[in-house]
Amino acid sequence: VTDEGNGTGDPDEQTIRIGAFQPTSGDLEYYGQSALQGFYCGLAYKYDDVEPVDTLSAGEYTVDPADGPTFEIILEDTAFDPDTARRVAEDLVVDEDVDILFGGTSSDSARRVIDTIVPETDIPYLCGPAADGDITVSDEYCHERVFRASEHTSMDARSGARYVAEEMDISTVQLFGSDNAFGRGGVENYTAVLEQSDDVEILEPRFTEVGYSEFEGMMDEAVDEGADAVGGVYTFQTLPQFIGTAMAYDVQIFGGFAELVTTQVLGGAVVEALGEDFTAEDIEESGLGPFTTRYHWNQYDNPINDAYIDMNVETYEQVPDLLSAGTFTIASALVQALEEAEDASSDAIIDALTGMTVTDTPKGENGYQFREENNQATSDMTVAYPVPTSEEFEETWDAPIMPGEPIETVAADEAMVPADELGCDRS
Amino acid sequence: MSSSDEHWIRSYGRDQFPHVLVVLGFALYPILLGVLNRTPLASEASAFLPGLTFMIIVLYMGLFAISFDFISGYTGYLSFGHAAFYGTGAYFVVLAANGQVPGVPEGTPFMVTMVLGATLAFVVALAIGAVSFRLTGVYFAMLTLGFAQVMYEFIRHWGYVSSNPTEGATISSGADLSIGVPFVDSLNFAVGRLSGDSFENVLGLGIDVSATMTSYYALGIVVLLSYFVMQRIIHSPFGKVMIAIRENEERARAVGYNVFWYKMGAFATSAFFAAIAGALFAAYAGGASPDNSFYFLVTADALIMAIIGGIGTLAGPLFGALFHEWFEDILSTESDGLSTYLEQLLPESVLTAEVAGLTINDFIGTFLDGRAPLYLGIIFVLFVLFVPNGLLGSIRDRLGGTVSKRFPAVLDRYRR
Amino acid sequence: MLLSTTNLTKQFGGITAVDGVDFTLEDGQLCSVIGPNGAGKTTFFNLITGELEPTFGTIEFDSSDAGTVEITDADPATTARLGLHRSYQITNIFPTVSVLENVRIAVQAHRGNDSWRFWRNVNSFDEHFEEAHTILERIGLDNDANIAAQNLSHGEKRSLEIGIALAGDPDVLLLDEPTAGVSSEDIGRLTDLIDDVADDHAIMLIEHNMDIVMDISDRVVVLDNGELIADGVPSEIRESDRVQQAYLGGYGQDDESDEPADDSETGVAAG
Amino acid sequence: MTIELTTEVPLVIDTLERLFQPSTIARIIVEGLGKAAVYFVLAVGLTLVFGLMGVLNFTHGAMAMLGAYIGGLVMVLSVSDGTGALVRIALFMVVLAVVFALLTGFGSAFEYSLIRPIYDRTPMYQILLTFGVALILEEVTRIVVLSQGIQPEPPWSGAMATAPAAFTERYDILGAPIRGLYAFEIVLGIVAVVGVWLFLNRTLYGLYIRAGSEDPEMVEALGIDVRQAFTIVFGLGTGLAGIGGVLLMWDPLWGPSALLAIDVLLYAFVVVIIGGLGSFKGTVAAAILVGIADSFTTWLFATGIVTFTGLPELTIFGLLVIMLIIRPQGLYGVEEVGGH
Amino acid sequence: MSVLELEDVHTYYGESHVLQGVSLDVEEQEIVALIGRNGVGKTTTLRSILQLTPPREGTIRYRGEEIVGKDTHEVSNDGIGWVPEERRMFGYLTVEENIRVAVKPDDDFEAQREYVYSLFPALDEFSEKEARNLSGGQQQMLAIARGMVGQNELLLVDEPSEGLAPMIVDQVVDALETASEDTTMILVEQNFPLAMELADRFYLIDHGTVVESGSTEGVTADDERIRRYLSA
Ligand SMILES: Nc1ncnc2c1ncn2[C@@H]1O[C@H](COP(=O)(O)OP(=O)(O)OP(=O)(O)O)[C@@H](O)[C@H]1O
Ligand SMILES: Nc1ncnc2c1ncn2[C@@H]1O[C@H](COP(=O)(O)OP(=O)(O)OP(=O)(O)O)[C@@H](O)[C@H]1O
Ligand SMILES: CC(C)C[C@H](N)C(=O)O
Ligand SMILES: [Mg+2]
Ligand SMILES: [Mg+2]
Repeated sequence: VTDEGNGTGDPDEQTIRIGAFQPTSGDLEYYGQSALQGFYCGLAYKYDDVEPVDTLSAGEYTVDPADGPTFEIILEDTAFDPDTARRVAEDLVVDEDVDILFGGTSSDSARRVIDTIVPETDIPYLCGPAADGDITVSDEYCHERVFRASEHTSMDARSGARYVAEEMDISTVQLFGSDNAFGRGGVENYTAVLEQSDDVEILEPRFTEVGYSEFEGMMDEAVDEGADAVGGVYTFQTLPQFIGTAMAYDVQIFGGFAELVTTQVLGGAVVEALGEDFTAEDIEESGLGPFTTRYHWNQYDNPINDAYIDMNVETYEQVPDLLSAGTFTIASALVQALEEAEDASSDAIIDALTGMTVTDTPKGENGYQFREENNQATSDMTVAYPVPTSEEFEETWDAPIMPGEPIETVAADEAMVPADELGCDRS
Repeated sequence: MSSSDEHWIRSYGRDQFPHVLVVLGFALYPILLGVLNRTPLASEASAFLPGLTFMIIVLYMGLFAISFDFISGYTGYLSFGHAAFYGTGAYFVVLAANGQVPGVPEGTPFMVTMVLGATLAFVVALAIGAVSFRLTGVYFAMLTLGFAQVMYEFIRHWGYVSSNPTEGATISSGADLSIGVPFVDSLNFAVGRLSGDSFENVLGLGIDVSATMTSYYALGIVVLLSYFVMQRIIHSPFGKVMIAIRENEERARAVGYNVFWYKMGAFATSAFFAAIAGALFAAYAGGASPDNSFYFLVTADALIMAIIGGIGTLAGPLFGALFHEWFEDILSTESDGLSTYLEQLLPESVLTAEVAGLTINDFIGTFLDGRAPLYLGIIFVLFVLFVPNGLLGSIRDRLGGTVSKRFPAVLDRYRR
Repeated sequence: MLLSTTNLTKQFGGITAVDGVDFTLEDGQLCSVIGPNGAGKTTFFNLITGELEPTFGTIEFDSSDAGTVEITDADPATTARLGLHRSYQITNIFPTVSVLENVRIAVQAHRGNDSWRFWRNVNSFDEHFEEAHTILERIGLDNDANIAAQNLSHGEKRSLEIGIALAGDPDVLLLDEPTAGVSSEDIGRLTDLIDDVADDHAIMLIEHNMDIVMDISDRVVVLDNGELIADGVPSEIRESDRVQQAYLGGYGQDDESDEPADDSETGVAAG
Repeated sequence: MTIELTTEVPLVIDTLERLFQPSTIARIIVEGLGKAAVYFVLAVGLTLVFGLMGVLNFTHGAMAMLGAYIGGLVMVLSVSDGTGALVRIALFMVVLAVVFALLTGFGSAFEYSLIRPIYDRTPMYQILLTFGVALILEEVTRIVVLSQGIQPEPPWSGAMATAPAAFTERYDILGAPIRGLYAFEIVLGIVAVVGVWLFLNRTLYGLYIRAGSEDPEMVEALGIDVRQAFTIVFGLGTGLAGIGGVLLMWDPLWGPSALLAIDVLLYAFVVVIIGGLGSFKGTVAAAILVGIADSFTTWLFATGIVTFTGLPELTIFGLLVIMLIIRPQGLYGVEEVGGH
Repeated sequence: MSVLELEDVHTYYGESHVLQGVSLDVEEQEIVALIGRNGVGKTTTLRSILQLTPPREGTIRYRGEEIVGKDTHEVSNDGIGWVPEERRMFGYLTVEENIRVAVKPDDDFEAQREYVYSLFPALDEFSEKEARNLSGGQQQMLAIARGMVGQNELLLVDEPSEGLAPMIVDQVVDALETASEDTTMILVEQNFPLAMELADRFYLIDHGTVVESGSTEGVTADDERIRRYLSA
């Protein structure tokens, strides 16, 4: 790890090799790109004299701030495929001997890497924006060298469920989820919270294949059983079919607000149901929402966020997206760690990151804080209804709908999995 | 009678000569790469030559494709469900390594579990064959595909393999799988790029053997042995019966062959080696998932490799695999490739030059990165049209032709 | 008794192709089976070799190495290994492999477990090759040994048909119209071949070429509509009115007077 | 394995009770027929090309995919919020015609330029060629679609949105709420059956093709331009695939998506094989069988009696395996064609 | 003017040079026999005329018009019919369907079918049977029938008597003779006497070239010219 010069001494002369692996090709390249946008902006924000890297395709990039170490970023493409992710992560460690791993967009990829790569090396792995809760919640995956700033599905679920349970008058909830760790994990968390409120009944949750499209029968069943609210833990591959069907029923639909691509698709479903020129009211009446959001540009109002939005629009011609806040933060945290640490050795970085309160984050100063137990950064979440995209953002947010004003902000400690429910404890 | 003994020994020797060359080629390749990387041609090399990691894929996928060819190319029965056996081998070693296979204690040497897994596949093949060999042609192909897909669905939802079966199972760290002589540590070499063994300054020659190289050679040995076993069978009386079945099953029966059992034997054998390939893959990759083992597109890959290499020529599929992975490598950005190369080579001005509202950069991004399937499709079509007998097949034709040439006509049974 | 059938019957849907045939073949006999097209001759062969299963009736075979066995429901492979080998009316060979391999693979079939010796190279079984070559010489295709069987002309393929059947070292050889499409002059050679084979094999011969039939048969049986309507030495058959109107249609009566049957006429009413 | 099929007797009885309610039966049958209609249209093109010509056409799914996207495009461009149901249906018919014409042409060109040269080779090579072309078609489609800012993987909801409300609404049949689209699909299915039947029985093409797939040389020698016949039939097969695609465009269970390239192909194969190669009757029967089986398992899954998520896949391939085991040559296949 | 003229025709299978300059011509209404040993190129000659294996050199004129390079179906529609050796049934088609394929679309199918059945009653019996289930001889009849229903002006017949029982052979001979009243014919026949009986003229082929030709009047197999090439 610590190649010459990195051992000790003034960080400014050091070179930090960051091995990044994200999907930068194929249908889902957008995910990788928005993750990278966040990371690059995070780095650039910390130093006044550098710009964010503006190419988002695989290759080698150097960020060399005057008053900081030289960052060499080797970016490999995963094409959103776990096997490729594993292979390239391996390449990065073995062939490029990087000091730090960063990446993992699909939770499958992240978990594959944690399973097969992390145990065999001793460098820190900055995981994200993979959103599966288990990565930091279940002891199967959480690891002292794996840090995640990105918000995850359990947080969606908890903050969403809490709001549903407390603020809305519903009696019976039917939960749906994709039949994989992502879906099952999410559903578990919804259930966990909803169970606590005694005036909400939860029906046996139903799981389906990713991309399943025949929800009608199941919705009929649910309604027969008296469900007046449904939640779906799905990615964009299934969400549109699910929402599309659910909107035809007289039920409250809740879940997590997604990133641009899914929102486009979801928007499509909304247009399909409500016609071209719908209003915020139409949506609310149709029972769609409210949704929780991990981060959206218009949910937070603070100088850092403003600067970030400008920087992002400046460089990438779009507002920062759901996945970017977490990666912005992890970059910012890394820089902070290098500043705090007396040297750039893995151990030093790991020590510095552990339990760190990250100063510069899109959710405001000290907006994220790493938990000792599982190296997951805590942060606030918000709840908002989808609204038609306003003129202001037509250029920079290319979807029919966007999150409206937050109707509620869920404090970090509310949103996180309570310590006593954590599968792992490293503190 | 000695005279003709010599004769066939000599001819056997002639058979082996090309093999020697090929084996040498594979054996020296890593060294060649190493050397090239110290020359000015380094970037070209890493852009246009298959990296070692891809060569390892060539080894196990090649073996899989060979096993596929063994049944499909020589008996003419297309085994569209072959991935099922590959998957069986892969999952067996993974589960065994995690001590999840009843009766197979944790820590059983990989060599042993590999053979056990292959034997299991052998048995499974007998079961599937018993039903499927009542059919011929497309019906046989579809039935085997059917079985494989059912197994695929099963494995994807079988909670026992892991907490998250759709994603597959990984070998718990610590259980490093090594290839060599079981129970003789000095003759065992752990595979895997990270968990594998590496040797510095081997025999004091100043040569360092990385874990990757170790894996490459270790897998190579197994693949080589498997190949020779299958090659032996093809050149044996049994192999001739396989070909006779391909040529005219009815007549083969009429001259006294109980073709059913010959087909079963061939099918099970090919399943055995498919499983070996799967086991090697799982050991090297540290796990397996339904989609990279049991899924029918894995069979499709073997099919492509077999065709490109030359179906009905045992070694052909290996070259098919080489070609296939080579392409994957050049077209993927993994450890550099064409697009990375271009981006480095071409000056910024060119890259950002607009051509019909599309910069070269966009072009590369859209049409090169991760678009290997597109170009493989094109290459594949060209092969089918112009090199029908595949790489090796065509070469052998030049040399007077062997089985490969005779494959056509055979699958006429696919018409009815 | 070498081969015998009792009440052998085969029905296809409506028609009865073979109808209660009782037939016994003795050692060393050359027995021709004649009859109109569609009489059931080929079906009769198919029943004996197991290509078809009889609707009723039984078949018994006295195999040189297995003794007397009932083979009524035996499959073709079994009957072949017991020593019943046949050639086909419609050419049925291994098209894309060499003429030699066509015969060799048939030789290998009756060499016990050789075929399961997957660990040995074929080339180490010299005796297979020698036997194959002997047969190729016998059928006059030795020069074409290495060309692909499908590239033979029709007549050459007919010879190969017989070669493959011979290679099985049969106790009984069943030949289904071996001379069909063979040029008249080669018919002579082919007939000699059959005659020669007949010395050490029992043969059943389906043939529409009456000269051959009358010339080389020890015995002739006639099928008509699946029934065995006549059985005897050639001369008897030739005279039998029943056979005359069922099949021969005048053959051997008037043209007797014309010219003495000589080579030039070999092939009258043959194909 | 997560098949949580509880076997407590009461539950089984309860299941049967629920099954034998008229509403359930009605739902299973009507939906089943609707699906059957779709399956038929998807498979019939393959029956022509695969069953008759013996060319296992791997591009079939890709062609359906093209049909779906082209159809979707035309609809999206021509339909606005205001457009009434009838106009939409009329447009749909136009689209059907257009797509059919386009793909028939495309298919013929494809056959003429790429497949014709290799008929003299074994069918194997035609399989492989079409397989390669399928790869290319799918990839290119993905690139194009993506470049238009449409996700190729989840169905293209924009196109699905153009369906008239009457189709997405659900009507009460014997107490079972049934989507209007099913009726439409059943009608189109019947039209397709009749159309193809007429083609096969009122023209000699069916005969020529079957003969040609056995011995093209002989057919040529009888004065029939068998190559041209193949081109025409292959074109029609492709055109039918396109129509199938258009049908999927409005179907919430499918919708335009790059995934069609594989999904349609697999379903069509299974239907054709279950029906028996080259048998038109068989294809109809198999489509109905698969359709009903599908809607039945869907019901089982919806009611939560079976919660095994792999059920749909398992249904179709399970059906295939069982069919081939008990009746190797398929429902109406020729004995010898299947096995011995 | 002669119906068909072959001039120095050379035909190959891959590299093997099978027809090495065949020249022959056929006059209106006559039956011409091609004789020769197995494998000399008789069938290949017929295949060359039909453009199934187009000649590499030489010309073939049908009614004065060059047909080399035409498609087989065009040649066939010009009125050249074929009765192939080894029958070439469409095995999975019924007897009736086999005939249906052979009858020209614009022709009266019913009539033609009846004509065939009157020629070979055996076929009538099995009209619904798949051809592969016919006996060898029955298939041969069907093959000949197919050649006769195609409104052909020139019929190429390859070994018609193969596998036929003596009585049937007589039928076939009659059939061919009737047909020949308004059809010209090239006949390949191994049964030498039969060939001589049917044909007006003969061409003797050996090693891919015509070595003898002339009227069949009184020609027997022991005729010196013939014997030289035929007898082994
Ligand atoms: N597989 C079958 N299915 C139905 N009918 C059949 C089948 N095989 C033969 N037949 C019928 O059985 C009868 C006898 O056929 P077979 O082939 O035995 O005649 P054959 O004596 O060999 O005639 P040929 O001398 O013309 O070969 C014929 O009418 C034929 O149509
Ligand atoms: N498809 C083929 N490929 C290569 N050679 C062939 C092919 N068909 C025939 N031949 C060769 O061409 C020569 C002439 O064949 P052809 O069939 O014309 O002979 P023929 O005179 O019809 O003989 P027969 O009387 O046996 O039918 C033969 O030597 C044969 O081996
Ligand atoms: C009867 C025909 C449909 C058979 C055809 N050869 C096929 O492809 O199966
Ligand atoms: Mg017969
Ligand atoms: Mg011939």
